[in-house]
Parts: sequence; C-alpha cells; structure tokens
Amino acid sequence: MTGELFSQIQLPAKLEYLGIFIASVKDAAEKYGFARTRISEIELAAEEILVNIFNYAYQNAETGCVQVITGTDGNRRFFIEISDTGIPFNMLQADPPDLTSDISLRKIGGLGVFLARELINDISYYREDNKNILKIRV
Amino acid sequence: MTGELFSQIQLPAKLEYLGIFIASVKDAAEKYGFARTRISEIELAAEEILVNIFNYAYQNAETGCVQVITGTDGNRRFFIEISDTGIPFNMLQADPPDLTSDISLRKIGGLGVFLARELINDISYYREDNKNILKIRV
Amino acid sequence: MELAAKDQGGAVVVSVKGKVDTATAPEFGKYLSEQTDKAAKTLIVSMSGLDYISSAGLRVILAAAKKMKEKQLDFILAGLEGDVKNVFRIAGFLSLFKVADTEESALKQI
Amino acid sequence: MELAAKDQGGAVVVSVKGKVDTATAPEFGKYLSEQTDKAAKTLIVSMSGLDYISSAGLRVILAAAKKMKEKQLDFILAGLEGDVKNVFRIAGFLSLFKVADTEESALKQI
Ligand SMILES: Nc1ncnc2c1ncn2[C@@H]1O[C@H](COP(=O)(O)OP(=O)(O)O)[C@@H](O)[C@H]1O
Ligand SMILES: Nc1ncnc2c1ncn2[C@@H]1O[C@H](COP(=O)(O)OP(=O)(O)O)[C@@H](O)[C@H]1O
Repeated sequence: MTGELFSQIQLPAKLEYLGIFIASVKDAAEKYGFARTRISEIELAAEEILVNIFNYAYQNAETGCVQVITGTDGNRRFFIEISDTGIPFNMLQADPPDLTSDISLRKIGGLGVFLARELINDISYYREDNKNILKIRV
Repeated sequence: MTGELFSQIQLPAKLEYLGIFIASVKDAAEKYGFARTRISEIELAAEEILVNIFNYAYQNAETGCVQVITGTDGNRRFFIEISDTGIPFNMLQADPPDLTSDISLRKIGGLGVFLARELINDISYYREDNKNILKIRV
Repeated sequence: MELAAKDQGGAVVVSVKGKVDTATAPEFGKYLSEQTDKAAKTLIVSMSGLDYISSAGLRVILAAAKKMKEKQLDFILAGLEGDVKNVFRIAGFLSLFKVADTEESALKQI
Repeated sequence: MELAAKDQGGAVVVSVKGKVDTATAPEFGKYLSEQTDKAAKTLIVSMSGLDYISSAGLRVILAAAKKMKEKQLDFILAGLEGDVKNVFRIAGFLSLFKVADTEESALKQI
C-alpha cells in the first residue's frame, strides 16, 4: 500500500510565505480529517518550525528555500515533511527553555521548538544532501 | 550556467488554491524584476491556464494535482512550468474564439486560452508520463 | 472586489473596483444580473477602479450586455484604463460594446 | 487580529481577538508596549476572543509582564480558553502569571 501525496510547496524561506505554507498544511490536515483542536496544534507546530527556518537557517548566507510536503505514508498515517538547505540544525537536540524562573528572570523566547515538540510526539530529523529534513508524523 | 528554481507548488486542482498558485507566480515575477504591467499579464495567463485545469482536466475522474514551478533557465530567462495529470489537452491547438459576431450571437466563454496565448508569446506543450506540461517562457 | 450601484437620472451606474478573477467573478455576475433583471434604462458599468479582470469577468460582462440587448436597452462600459483596457481590447470587447472614457462622458451619450 | 483598549476604573483592559501568529505579533507587541509604557495601574489582557497564538505572541506577553513588574504594577491574563489556554499551559505561563477566567473576575482581583 502506498501513501498519497497531498501537497508539495517550495518557496523562499521568508515570513511573507508563512501563510501559504500554513494554508497547505491546514488544508491537508482537514482533508485527512483531524479534529479542530488537533489541526490547530499541527498548525502551531508547523508555524514554529517554519519561522525558525526563516529566522535562523540562512542566517549567514543567501536565503534559500523551504519545502513542505504533506501526505499519508504507506500506513495511511498523516505526515508533514519540512526541509531546508540551511545550516545543520536538529531541533530534537535543542536545549529546553527556561520554564521555572519568575517573571523578572524568565528568558524571553526559546519556546518555539519546545511547543512544537510538546504538541507533536513523533518528529524525526535527518540531514541528507546538505538538507535538514524534519518528518512529522501525526 | 544553470538556472535558479524560485518556487514549486503542488496542490489539488481546486479553485480554492488559485490564490496560492497566483501568489507564487507573482512573487517570482516580481523577484525576476518584471514591470507591473508585465506581471499583471503573467498573472492573467497563469490564472486562465490554472482555472482551465481546475475546470476541465479532471472532469471524468478524481481531482488530481497541479504543479507550478517558477524559476530561470540556463539563459537566465524566466519560466513558469504548469503540469497536471488530467486528460491530454494541448491549449496550443485549441480553436480560436468567436471575436467577430455581434453581441446577440457572440459566444460566452472561450476567451481564457486565447488571452493566455495573446499575452505570452512563448508557450510550449508536451505530454510526458501521463502529464500535460506547459512551459511558459517570458 | 467592491461593487456599488447608483441611479443617475437616465442610467444605472454599476461600479466595480479591485480584482475580478475566477474567485470573485460569480459575485460580480450575481450583482450585475440583478441589475440587468430590474433595469428599465441604460446600464453603465464603471471600471475606473478596476485593477484586474480575467476571462471569468469578461463572461459576466458579455452576459449582462446580452440581457440588455434583449431588453433593447443601452449598455455602456466606462472608465477602462491601462492593463484592464488591454484585456478588453484583446478579447475584442472594445469594438463589441459602447465604450466611454469616463462615467461622465458615458452619461452624456445617453 | 483585532486590538482594543479601554479604561475600566482600576485597570486598563487590552483585548486581543483573532490570530496572533509570527506575522501579526509585531503589531500586538507595539500596541501592548504602548499600553505598558503609559500604564499607571493594573493591566488586564483579555483573550476570550483569541483563536490562535504562537510563541511570537507569548514573547509579547512576557515582555509586557516584565515591564509591568518593573513598574510594580499588576498584570493579569483573562479569558483564556481551549486551544489557546493549552498553549499557555505548555509554555508554563499559567503558573507564571496572574490568571482570571473572565475579564470581570480579573477586575474583582484588583
Ligand atoms: N532552523 C534552525 N536553524 C538554526 N538554528 C535554529 C533553527 N531553529 C531554531 N534554532 C535555534 O534554536 C533556538 C531556539 O528556537 P526557539 O525555541 O524557536 O526559540 P527562539 O526563536 O525564541 O529563540 C533559536 O534561538 C536558534 O538559536
Ligand atoms: N486543461 C484542459 N483540459 C481539457 N480541456 C480544456 C483544458 N483547458 C481548456 N480546455 C477546453 O478548451 C475550451 C476553451 O477554454 P477557454 O478558452 O478557457 O474558455 P472556456 O473555459 O470559457 O470554455 C474549454 O471549454 C475546454 O473545452
């Protein structure tokens, strides 16, 4: 049994395209039939990962592209694959954010990766052909 | 000298995605540096071709995808490649519309293909791997 | 897309602004067809605020013109400019319809 | 995203509705920072109309809370619900801030 490709979008890694990427992810998740809350969680995780790529992946070089593929795999499980050609970065190994200091000491930021990981159990990372490839299975 | 890929978008052939496809084409054309009027002509040609695919390509079967790729070729010339897996259709061989009858006899419709061809000089069609592939060079 | 209609003595002036593409054309079609259904005098479509039109919009215009013709009432396109005018030209619509440079000059033609 | 502020006797109530994502958060940040700059009493951020917030929005909230803390003024989050509340929970914000179920109950806490 083979999976189904739902969408594939490759655009420059710029905030102005966030809406397009997110629309494709949301539509795919809706098509798959997730409940509203789950779709909102998937949207949030995708936003956090994409925005980090926009902000950090091409920091020291010309801005490259991001590719987002959605579909189902051989077991009819929903997946989102996000890839970029930026600096190697494995979000699964990022330091956890400060969740305990009080307001004055709490660091601003550092919540994006954490939110994505808390909302999605199954994320795998590999680097291949100079690409960061994140595979999100929901 | 190799070209540059600017964007690549594959989504189901549905009107709801027209905005996404068009945004990617317009952004690519802007990035390439076309003047406003030329961008508007490119947008119009792309809309006509895409909408025809939405309307006709998958008439007798489950709706498939459309893929739109933008970039520059080896000669730094701007191109848009639009492909679908629908019924074979070569718009370069479509009948010209009725442009002469008076209002009561003038046929409604049939202008989409004509507009696209009038606005873009260089369109080539080929069918490959059960795909219709239109390559638009501007 | 923004639509408006006003009664201007001898004519009804429908103005369409913004973008008429395949997504917005059905709304434009509905609006214009209501106007032609109830029309008892000249209909002027004022397009000076129109930025973009695709063949879906041209369809709507031709359908409205046909209805007005059947009713033996005048139909005038006003305010065509730039890119939009070029689309009308390519489609052969400039020689098909009564055309006026502005809404004012259209009103003078009545 | 829609933003509004009103003076409610003992507090300024800023309400944010719709979607705070990376694209809209900067505007929310500017708005909230203006409110905290001129704040002379409790600031309540009312979020009952908020449908979506990402970490860019949480950033804005934390920055505002820090400013209010420096000024030794109260900062209360009101009206958190559903998906949005869940994001605040995961981020540890529910134990970090004063939280009230509704704008009314926030006003009673002052
Ligand atoms: N795609 C990426 N490439 C390189 N570094 C990244 C990438 N994504 C995240 N990072 C690093 O991880 C850190 C944590 O990211 P995040 O949790 O989203 O918080 P924030 O963006 O607020 O710092 C970032 O500050 C950045 O240093
Ligand atoms: N992608 C396509 N696949 C199959 N048939 C098509 C396709 N595009 C256009 N056609 C055919 O060509 C005709 C002319 O298209 P067009 O010029 O856009 O006018 P209209 O859509 O108003 O008929 C259509 O009516 C349709 O029969």
